[in-house]
Amino acid sequence: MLDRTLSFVDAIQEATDLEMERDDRVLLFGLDVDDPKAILGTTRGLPEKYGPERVFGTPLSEDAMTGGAIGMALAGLRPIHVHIRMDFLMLAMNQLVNVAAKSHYMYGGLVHLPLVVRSIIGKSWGQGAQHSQAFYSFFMHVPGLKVVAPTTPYDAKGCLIAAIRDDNPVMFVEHRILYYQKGPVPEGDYEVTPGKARITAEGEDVTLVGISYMQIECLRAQRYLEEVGIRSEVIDPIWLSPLDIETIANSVRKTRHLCVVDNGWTTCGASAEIVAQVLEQLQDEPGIKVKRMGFASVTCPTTPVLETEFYPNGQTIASAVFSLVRGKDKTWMPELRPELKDIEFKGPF
Amino acid sequence: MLDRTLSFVDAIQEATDLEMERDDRVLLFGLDVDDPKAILGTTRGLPEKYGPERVFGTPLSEDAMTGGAIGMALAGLRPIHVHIRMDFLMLAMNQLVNVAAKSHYMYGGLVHLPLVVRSIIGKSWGQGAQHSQAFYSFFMHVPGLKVVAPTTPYDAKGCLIAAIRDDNPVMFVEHRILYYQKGPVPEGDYEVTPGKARITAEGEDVTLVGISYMQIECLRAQRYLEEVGIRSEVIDPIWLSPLDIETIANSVRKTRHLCVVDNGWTTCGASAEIVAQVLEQLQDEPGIKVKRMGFASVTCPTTPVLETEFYPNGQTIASAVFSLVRGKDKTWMPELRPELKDIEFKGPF
Amino acid sequence: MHETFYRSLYRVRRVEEEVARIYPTDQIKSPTHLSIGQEAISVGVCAALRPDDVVFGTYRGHALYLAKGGSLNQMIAELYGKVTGCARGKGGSMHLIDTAAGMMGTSAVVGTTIPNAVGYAYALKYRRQDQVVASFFGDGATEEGVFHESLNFAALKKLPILFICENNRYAIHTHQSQRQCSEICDRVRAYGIPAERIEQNDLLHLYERVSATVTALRSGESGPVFFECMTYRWREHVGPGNDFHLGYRSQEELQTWLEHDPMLKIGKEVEDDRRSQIEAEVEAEIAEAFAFAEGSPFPDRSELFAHVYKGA
Amino acid sequence: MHETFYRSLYRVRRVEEEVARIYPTDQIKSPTHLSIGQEAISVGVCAALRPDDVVFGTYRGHALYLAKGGSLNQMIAELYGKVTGCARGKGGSMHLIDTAAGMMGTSAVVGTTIPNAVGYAYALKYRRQDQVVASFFGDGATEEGVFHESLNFAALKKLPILFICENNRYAIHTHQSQRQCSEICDRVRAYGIPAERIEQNDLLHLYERVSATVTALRSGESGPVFFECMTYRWREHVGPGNDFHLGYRSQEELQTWLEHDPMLKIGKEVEDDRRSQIEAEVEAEIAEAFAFAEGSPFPDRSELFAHVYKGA
Ligand SMILES: Cc1ncc(C[n+]2csc(CCOP(=O)(O)OP(=O)(O)O)c2C)c(N)n1
Ligand SMILES: Cc1ncc(C[n+]2csc(CCOP(=O)(O)OP(=O)(O)O)c2C)c(N)n1
Ligand SMILES: [Mg+2]
Ligand SMILES: [Mg+2]
Repeated sequence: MLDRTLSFVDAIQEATDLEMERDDRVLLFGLDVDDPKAILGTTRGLPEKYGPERVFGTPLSEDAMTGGAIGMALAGLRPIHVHIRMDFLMLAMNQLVNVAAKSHYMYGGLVHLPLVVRSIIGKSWGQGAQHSQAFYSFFMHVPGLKVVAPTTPYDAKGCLIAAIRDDNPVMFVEHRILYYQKGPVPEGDYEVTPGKARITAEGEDVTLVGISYMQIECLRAQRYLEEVGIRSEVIDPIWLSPLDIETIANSVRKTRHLCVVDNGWTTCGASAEIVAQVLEQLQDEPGIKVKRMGFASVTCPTTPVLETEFYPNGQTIASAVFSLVRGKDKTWMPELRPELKDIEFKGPF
Repeated sequence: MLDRTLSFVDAIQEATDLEMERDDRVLLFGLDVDDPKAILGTTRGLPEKYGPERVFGTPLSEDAMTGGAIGMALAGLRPIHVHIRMDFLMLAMNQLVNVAAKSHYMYGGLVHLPLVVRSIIGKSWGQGAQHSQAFYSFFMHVPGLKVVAPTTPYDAKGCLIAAIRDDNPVMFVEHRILYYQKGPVPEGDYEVTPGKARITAEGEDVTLVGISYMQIECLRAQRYLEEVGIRSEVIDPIWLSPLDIETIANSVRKTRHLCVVDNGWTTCGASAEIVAQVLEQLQDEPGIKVKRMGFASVTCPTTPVLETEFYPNGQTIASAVFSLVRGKDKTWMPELRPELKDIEFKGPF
Repeated sequence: MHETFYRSLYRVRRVEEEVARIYPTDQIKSPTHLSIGQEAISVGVCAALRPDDVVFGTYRGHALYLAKGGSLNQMIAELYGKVTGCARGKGGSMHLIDTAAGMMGTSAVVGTTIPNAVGYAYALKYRRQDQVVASFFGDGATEEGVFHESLNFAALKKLPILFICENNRYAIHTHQSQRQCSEICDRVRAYGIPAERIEQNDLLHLYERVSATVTALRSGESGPVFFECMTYRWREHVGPGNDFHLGYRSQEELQTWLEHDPMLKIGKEVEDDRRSQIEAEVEAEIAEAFAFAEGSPFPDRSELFAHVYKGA
Repeated sequence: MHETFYRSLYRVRRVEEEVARIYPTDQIKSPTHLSIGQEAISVGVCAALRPDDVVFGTYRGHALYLAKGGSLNQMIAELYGKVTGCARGKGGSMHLIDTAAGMMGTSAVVGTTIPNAVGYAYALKYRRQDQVVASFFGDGATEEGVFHESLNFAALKKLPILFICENNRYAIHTHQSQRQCSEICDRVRAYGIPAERIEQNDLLHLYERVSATVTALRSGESGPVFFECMTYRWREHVGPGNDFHLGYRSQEELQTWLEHDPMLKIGKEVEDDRRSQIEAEVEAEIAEAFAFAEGSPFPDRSELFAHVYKGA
C-alpha cells in the first residue's frame, strides 16, 4: 500500500470522492469545478459521479457564493467551496472574516459551520501581481477559522479529509507548483489532524520551517547545507491554525537556530508569528538565532529575471542559513545541483 | 499656540478642511459623510463649505466606491474615502489589496494612487463581533500600502495631512474611544511624516509599545508601574507602515524588556511583527525578554463582563510587565486608580 | 386572525417601547436598532410561514425575532448581556438567533445575511424539503453587490426563498433618492424574479400575498419571489429616542404613517374587552421577561474562551 | 474609414497570431488571453473615441490596448518581460497600460476595473472636462456584485462613461446560460441606463452607435450608456491554441462567426492593392516590434525593489 504513489492533484480528488461517497451532506462547488479542466484535475469525474446538484460551477460571484456556503453549512450541509486562485478570496473576506469566523462564537455556540474553502496559490510563468498571493496569515489572524497548507500528496489527502470532517470553517490552501509532485498515498480514508506539525528531516544545527511550497525549497536547502556539514532539521507545520508551536520550539531548543521560510510576505505573516512564538517560549534560553525568509517585500513581478529574485529557493535559503549558523560575516552560496531541481516525496508516515 | 487644545474629532476635521482649502484635487466621500452626524463630527461643515461634488455620501457599495476612489486617484484627484467601521473594509479588500496596493508597481511606476482610506475602530458598549475589529495587520502585510494609527489629536491632524499629501494609498486608522480625547494642536498645517515613531514617556526598565488606543492604556500602565519602581519607556509607533523599528529597537537595547500592546489580535498581528523585527535586530544581545498583548484570541463578545476581559488595560498591562521585568514567578496587580481613568494628552512636540 | 395579528403587533411594539424605556438606565449595553413602526412587515410575513420555515434578518431584528417565535425571555436576557440570552450574552441586540424557532441569525454588516439565506434555501432544495426561507433586509442593503449576486444565483437555481425588503426610505439619515435612481422592484424583475410592492405597512395585504406565494415556493419549482414592503422607522436609526431634530426628515412625513399604524387599525377590529385581555397578557409576559433578564446571571469569565471552535 | 478599420483589425489580428506563433518558444512567459475573433469590438468603440478619452480593460486586453493607440513595441516588450515594456516587464500580458494613449490599465481579477473606470469618469465630470471613459469587460464580469454597484453609482451621478460588455457567451469554459438566467441589457436598463445590443461583431453598426452616443456623453449630462457587443473568442481561454477538443463548445458554433469575420468583410471594401499595401506596412511594423522586444534588455535585478512606493 505504501508504494502506491499519487500526485497532489489525485490525492485531492480522491479525498473529495471518498468523503462525498461517505457523507451525502458534502457538496462541492465553485467557479469551473465542473468544467473540462476540473480545477487542474482535482474535481475530475465528480460532476458525473455525484450529479449537478452536489457538484456545480457557479456564477462569478465570490461574495455571494461564500455567503451561500455559510448558509448551506447552517442548514447542516458540509460544503466545499473551491477558488482557482487565492487572490480571489479578497472578494469573499466579508463573509469569511465577519460571518464564517464569527458565527459559532457570536451565537453562543448555537450554530457551527462545517465549511471548507479550497484555494490555490499561483507561481511562475508570469502569474504576477494578482495571481501569486498567499493570504493565509489573514486567516490565521482571525479567531474562528482553521488554516491548513499541506505540501505532500499524503498530507493533501489526509488534511482535506480532516478539513471536511471538521465542524469549523477551514481554509484549505494549495500551491499549484505542488500539484504535480508525486508521493505515497494510502488507499482508503485517514485524517491528518489539525495542530500537528511534521519533522521531515532530522538535524542538529538548524531548524528550517518551510510553509506550503517553501517546504520543498527547505528540503533542497537541507541537501545543499549537507555540503558544508550543516545538519538541518526541517519541519512542515502543515496546519497553520491551530499551529503546532511545540514541535518547532522543541527543535529550536536543540538546534539554537531557526529559519522560517514562508511562501508569502514576511510582514505580519506566518513567519513573524512563528518567530515571535518560539522566542517568547524560549526567552530563558539566550543566544537563539532567528531568520525569516519569504516573498520579497514587493508586488510579484511577471518578468522571469525579477520573479526569480522574488522567491526564496534552495540555494538562497542554504546561503542565508549558512550565515545564520556560522555567523553574519561568513558567506557561502551553493552551486546549483540539477538533481535537486525536483524532489520526490518519500512520506513519512 | 501650543495651549490651543482640540479633540481628536476636531483635529481630523481641521486637517481635512485645511487640505481641501489648499488643494481642490482633494475630495471627501463615503457613507454618511454628509449626514447630520457627520461621521461623529469629523466631517462637520465640510459639505456646506465645499459642496456636494467634493463632499458626498455614497450608496452602500464599499467595493465599487473603493474602486471608484482608485479611479479618481488615477485621474489625478486625491480622494479621501471614509468608513465608519473598519470592519466594513472586508468588503473593499479586493480593490485595496489587488488594485490599490499593486498599481504603482504592476504598471512599472507609470501611475500612482494618492488615496486616503479612513476607517474607525469601535469599542465598548456592545460593539461586538462585527463592530470592533482592527485590521491594520492585513494592510501592513501587503507591500504598496501605508498604514497609520495616530493616538493624539496632534498626530491625528499631522498624520492626516501627511496622508493626504502622500502619493500612495494610505490606510488611516482611527479609534473611536480616542475621539473625545483632547490635546494641544497647533493651528495651520504641519505633517507628522511616515516612518517616525514617538517616545511618549522615557524610562530605563521596559519598553512599552502601544498601538492605536492601546497607547493610552500603556501610558496608564506606565503610571501604575511607577508604584513598584519600574520605569517604562512608552513608544507610539504612529505609522505602522512604514514602521520605525529603529526607535523601538534602540529603546529595547537599553531596557532589555519589550512589551507590545496591540489594539488587535496578536496572531500574525502588528505585535508579532514588532517582536520579530526587534529580536532579529538584537539577536547578538542575549537575554532580552518580550511579551505580546492584544485582543483575547476570541471573537469580541458584547456582554460587558466578557468584553472587559477581551481588552488589555492599564492594570493588566502593568501586571504583565511586572512579571516580565521581575520574573515569571513574581506577580502583582495594581489597585484601580480613578485618576488614571482618563489621560489628557500633553503633546509632545 | 385579527386577534393573532393584534397580539403580535402589540407585543413587538410594547417590547421595544420597554427596551427604549429601560435603555437610559444603561442595563442594556448593546447598540439597539428599534423596529417601532415597521412591525407589520415581520408580523405579516411570519404569520404566513410555518414554524419550520426559516428567516434571516438584520441588526434591526427584534420584530423579526419575535414574530418568528423567538423566545422573548432569551431576547431580553441577550440585550442585558446575560448568560440566559439567546447567544449567551455574546451577540447582543444585533445578533439575535433562535434556531428552534427558525430564526437563523442577523448581521451588523448590511446585506451579509442575504447570501446566507440563499445558501440555506439551496440546502432545502437539495434535500427536497418543503420549507422555505425568508430573507429580510432594508432598502440600503439592495445597494450592496452581494444582493445582486444573490438574486442571480437564487433565480438561476429556482430556490425556495422570499426576499423581503423593508423599505423605510432611509439608510441611517440618507434618503433612498440620494443613493438610488430607479425602482428596486424593476431591478429585481430584471432577474426574472416576480417583484411586488406592498404600500403603507399594509399587513393584511402582505399576509395574503405572501401566503399565496409560499405554497408555490414549497414545491421547489417556482423560484424566488420578492416583496418590497413600504414602511417607516419612527425612532432614530440606532438608540431609543426620536431624531426629527436632526432635520434629515420631517415630522409631517411621520404623520401619515402614524395615521396608518397597523396596530391601531387592526386593534379596532378586535372587541374592546378581548383587546384589553390580550394587552394584559402581553404586558405580563413582558414584565416577566425583563424580570427574567434582570434576575439572570452574567456569563462566567471562563466563557470568554468558549465557542471559538466547535469541539475544541 | 474602411481602410482605417481594416488596418486596425488586421493589425490586432496579426499581432496576436504572431504572439501565438512565438508562444511555444517560451520567450513570452506570461499567461496570454487572446482576443482573436473579438477585435471588432475594441476597434469599433475606440475609433469613435478621441485620443484623450480613456479606456479600462481586462486581462484579455491586447486588442483594446492596440485599438486605443497603445505602443506596439512596448506591448510586445512587455510580453517578453523586457524593461522597455509598457510596465517595464513587471505587469505582463494581463496588465497592459499606456496612459499617453488613454489606456488606463487592465486587471487579472474579473470586474475590478469597472469601478476604477467609474471613478475616473467622476473625476472628469468633477473637473468639467469633456472626455469620456469606456469600460470594457466580459459577460462573466456582469455577475460580480461590483458591476451592479458601479452601474448604480454611475447612473446616480450621471457620469460620462460607456460600459462595453464583450459578450462571447463564455466564462472560461462555462456558457452564459449556466451562470445567468436573464438578459444583461434588461439588468442594466433597470438602473435607467440605456442599453443596446450589437449583434454578430457588427463593427460598423457599433461604431455608428457609439459615435452617436459619445457626443451626448461629453456634455456630462446624459449619463452612462451600455452596449452589449455579441462576439466570439476563436482560441482557447488562455494560451495560443484552439480548444474545441475540450467539448464545451462546438466547431459549428465557431463556423458562423468565421463567416461573419469583420476583418474579411471590411477587407472586401478595400481595393486589393491598397489592402496589400496596408498589410505589408502592418507586417513590417509587427516584425519590427518583435525585433525590438527581442533586442531589448531585461530589467536590472535592482528593479525588483523599485516602484513599491512613489517617492520612496
Ligand atoms: C456593509 C455596511 N456598510 C455600512 C454600514 C453602516 N450602516 C449600518 S445600518 C446602515 C443603513 C442600512 O440601511 P437599510 O438597509 O435601509 O436598513 P435600515 O437601517 O433602514 O433598517 C448603514 C449604512 C454597515 N453596517 N454595513
Ligand atoms: C474575481 C475573479 N474570479 C474568477 C476569476 C477566474 N477567471 C479568469 S477569466 C474568467 C472568465 C471571465 O469571463 P468573461 O468576463 O466573460 O471574460 P472573457 O474571458 O470571456 O473575455 C474567470 C472566471 C478571476 N480572474 N477573477
Ligand atoms: Mg432603510
Ligand atoms: Mg466571456
